[in-house]
Amino acid sequence: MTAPLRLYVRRSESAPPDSERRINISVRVPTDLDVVEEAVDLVARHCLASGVPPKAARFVVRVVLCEALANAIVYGNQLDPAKRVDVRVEVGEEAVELHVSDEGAGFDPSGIPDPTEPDRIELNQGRGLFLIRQLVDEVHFNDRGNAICMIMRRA
Amino acid sequence: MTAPLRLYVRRSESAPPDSERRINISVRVPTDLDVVEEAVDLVARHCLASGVPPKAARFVVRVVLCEALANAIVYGNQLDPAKRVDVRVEVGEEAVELHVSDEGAGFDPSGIPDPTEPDRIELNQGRGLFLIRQLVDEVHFNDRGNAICMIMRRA
Amino acid sequence: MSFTVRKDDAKGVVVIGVDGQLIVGNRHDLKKKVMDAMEEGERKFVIDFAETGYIDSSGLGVLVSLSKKIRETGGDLRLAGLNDDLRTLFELTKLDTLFTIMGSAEEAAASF
Amino acid sequence: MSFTVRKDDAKGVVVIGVDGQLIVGNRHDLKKKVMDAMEEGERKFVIDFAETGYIDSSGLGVLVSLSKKIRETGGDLRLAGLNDDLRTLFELTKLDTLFTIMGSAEEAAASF
Ligand SMILES: Nc1ncnc2c1ncn2[C@@H]1O[C@H](COP(=O)(O)OP(=O)(O)O)[C@@H](O)[C@H]1O
Ligand SMILES: Nc1ncnc2c1ncn2[C@@H]1O[C@H](COP(=O)(O)OP(=O)(O)O)[C@@H](O)[C@H]1O
Repeated sequence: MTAPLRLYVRRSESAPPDSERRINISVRVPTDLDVVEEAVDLVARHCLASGVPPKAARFVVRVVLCEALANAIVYGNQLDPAKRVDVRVEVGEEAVELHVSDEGAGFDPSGIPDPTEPDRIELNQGRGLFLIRQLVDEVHFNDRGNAICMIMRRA
Repeated sequence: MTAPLRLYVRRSESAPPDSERRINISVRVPTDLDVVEEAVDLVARHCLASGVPPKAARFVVRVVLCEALANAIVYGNQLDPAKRVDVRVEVGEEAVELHVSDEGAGFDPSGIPDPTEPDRIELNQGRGLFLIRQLVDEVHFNDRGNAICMIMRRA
Repeated sequence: MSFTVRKDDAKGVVVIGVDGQLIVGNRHDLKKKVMDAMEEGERKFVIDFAETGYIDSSGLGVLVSLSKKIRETGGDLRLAGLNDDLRTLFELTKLDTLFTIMGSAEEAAASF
Repeated sequence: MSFTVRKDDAKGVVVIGVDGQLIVGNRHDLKKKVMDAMEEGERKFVIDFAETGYIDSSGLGVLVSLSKKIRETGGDLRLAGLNDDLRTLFELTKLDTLFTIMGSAEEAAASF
């Protein structure tokens, strides 16, 4: 046979408007601290599958989801196994939104003190929401305070 | 240093009931045949991320989604770019459900003839729904006929 | 997705490799490639699926249509390189009775 | 997730490697491991994060708590093997000012 003659035929470039490329992933997580790691890994894999940059999916997504899930399970659902935590991820062209909501009474996030203050730095807790706020671009809560939305914008 | 002494600490086995492990993925796809391949790959990656066996995610999921998307785009939305196709995947412990719905008028799936009959075997078309029915375990339509649900049970 | 076209000069067989998927979005490209070759007088075709991921029903349809057109001009189309999954598609649709399915593209080309 | 515990007999340093995550679901296991070693008289500890994926705030909290307990008994805790991502967590929370952070576990053990 003679040398292969390569002809490439490409998809036409009629790409749809960016706003169309939305992917929505939702996972219902039991109120159990032992499943946090598995749930975090599952969502991180889906973020990777949706094209979230690997570095963000491997680290930031995992840390902030772990924090939000732990809070939802411990403070929100107060370890009540009859309650559930809902995780929803919206992957758009411009941002990834991570939503975590619990069935608890909610709280007032504005009253959380800064854990880096000298009189708090040696405490064993109180760094969860602070880390979330440092690691993602935007954090929102619903009015009741039982649902957090963490937004990571694409660079 | 002396030889490392390995101690493994495992997560406790308080696994949640199977029914809790539901994952829901939804993707909104433009009415454009040129994005079918990309949309199929995206959903297949999410199926893999949810633990769908690689063989099924790589082949069966891709073929049947490609068929259902093409039908939704061509016959359902009639290539109208103002319309959308919604793909939703529900991954449970026992089955994976693939839902594809369009904004068309629907059709009566009971009237589709068998493409393997001798007088139809040489036709250029009419094998899409047949292949879907052969490759997955259950196929359902909504009453209107603009939404198909394809169910693959775990072996 | 892309196609690789190579010509076996001795036997006069055109071997077209499908790299990627043969589906609704690109089947016309394959059709055009074969039709162009037929216009140039080619009659013996092998389509090689060794590098193919999956085929949908419209891809199968284009193969049926090409096979008919090639036979009408006195030529022949043979399929090669199908893995188990792809072969299943032909078996389920009974198209394995319509096509000559060979092992590798080399075997298929040599069989003419 | 698992822990690797090794003892440098010459220097009397206990090196605990965290393989996987140090998070809300397993931080008590690390705490117990260190407390047990303290009961057995150990005073010099290195926690090695070279094989760690991520740490959450409750993992950081357990490190703060252990560090205090170890210092109370006249011992010392040093951290090693942090990659850039993990190091960022300590910097953001200013815990890098509280801990002695070394390069590799070997360096940390030798520094006692
Ligand atoms: N989902 C939630 N429901 C109710 N209260 C919450 C929730 N999330 C956080 N909180 C409150 O906010 C406080 C601070 O949380 P965080 O910054 O994560 O630190 P930590 O969990 O270590 O206390 C918690 O102690 C709790 O009172
Ligand atoms: N989503 C849909 N909306 C309307 N009609 C549909 C839809 N899907 C399938 N059909 C109808 O069913 C027929 C058979 O479809 P199919 O088996 O996929 O074969 P083909 O697409 O090759 O015709 C189509 O020709 C069309 O009339």
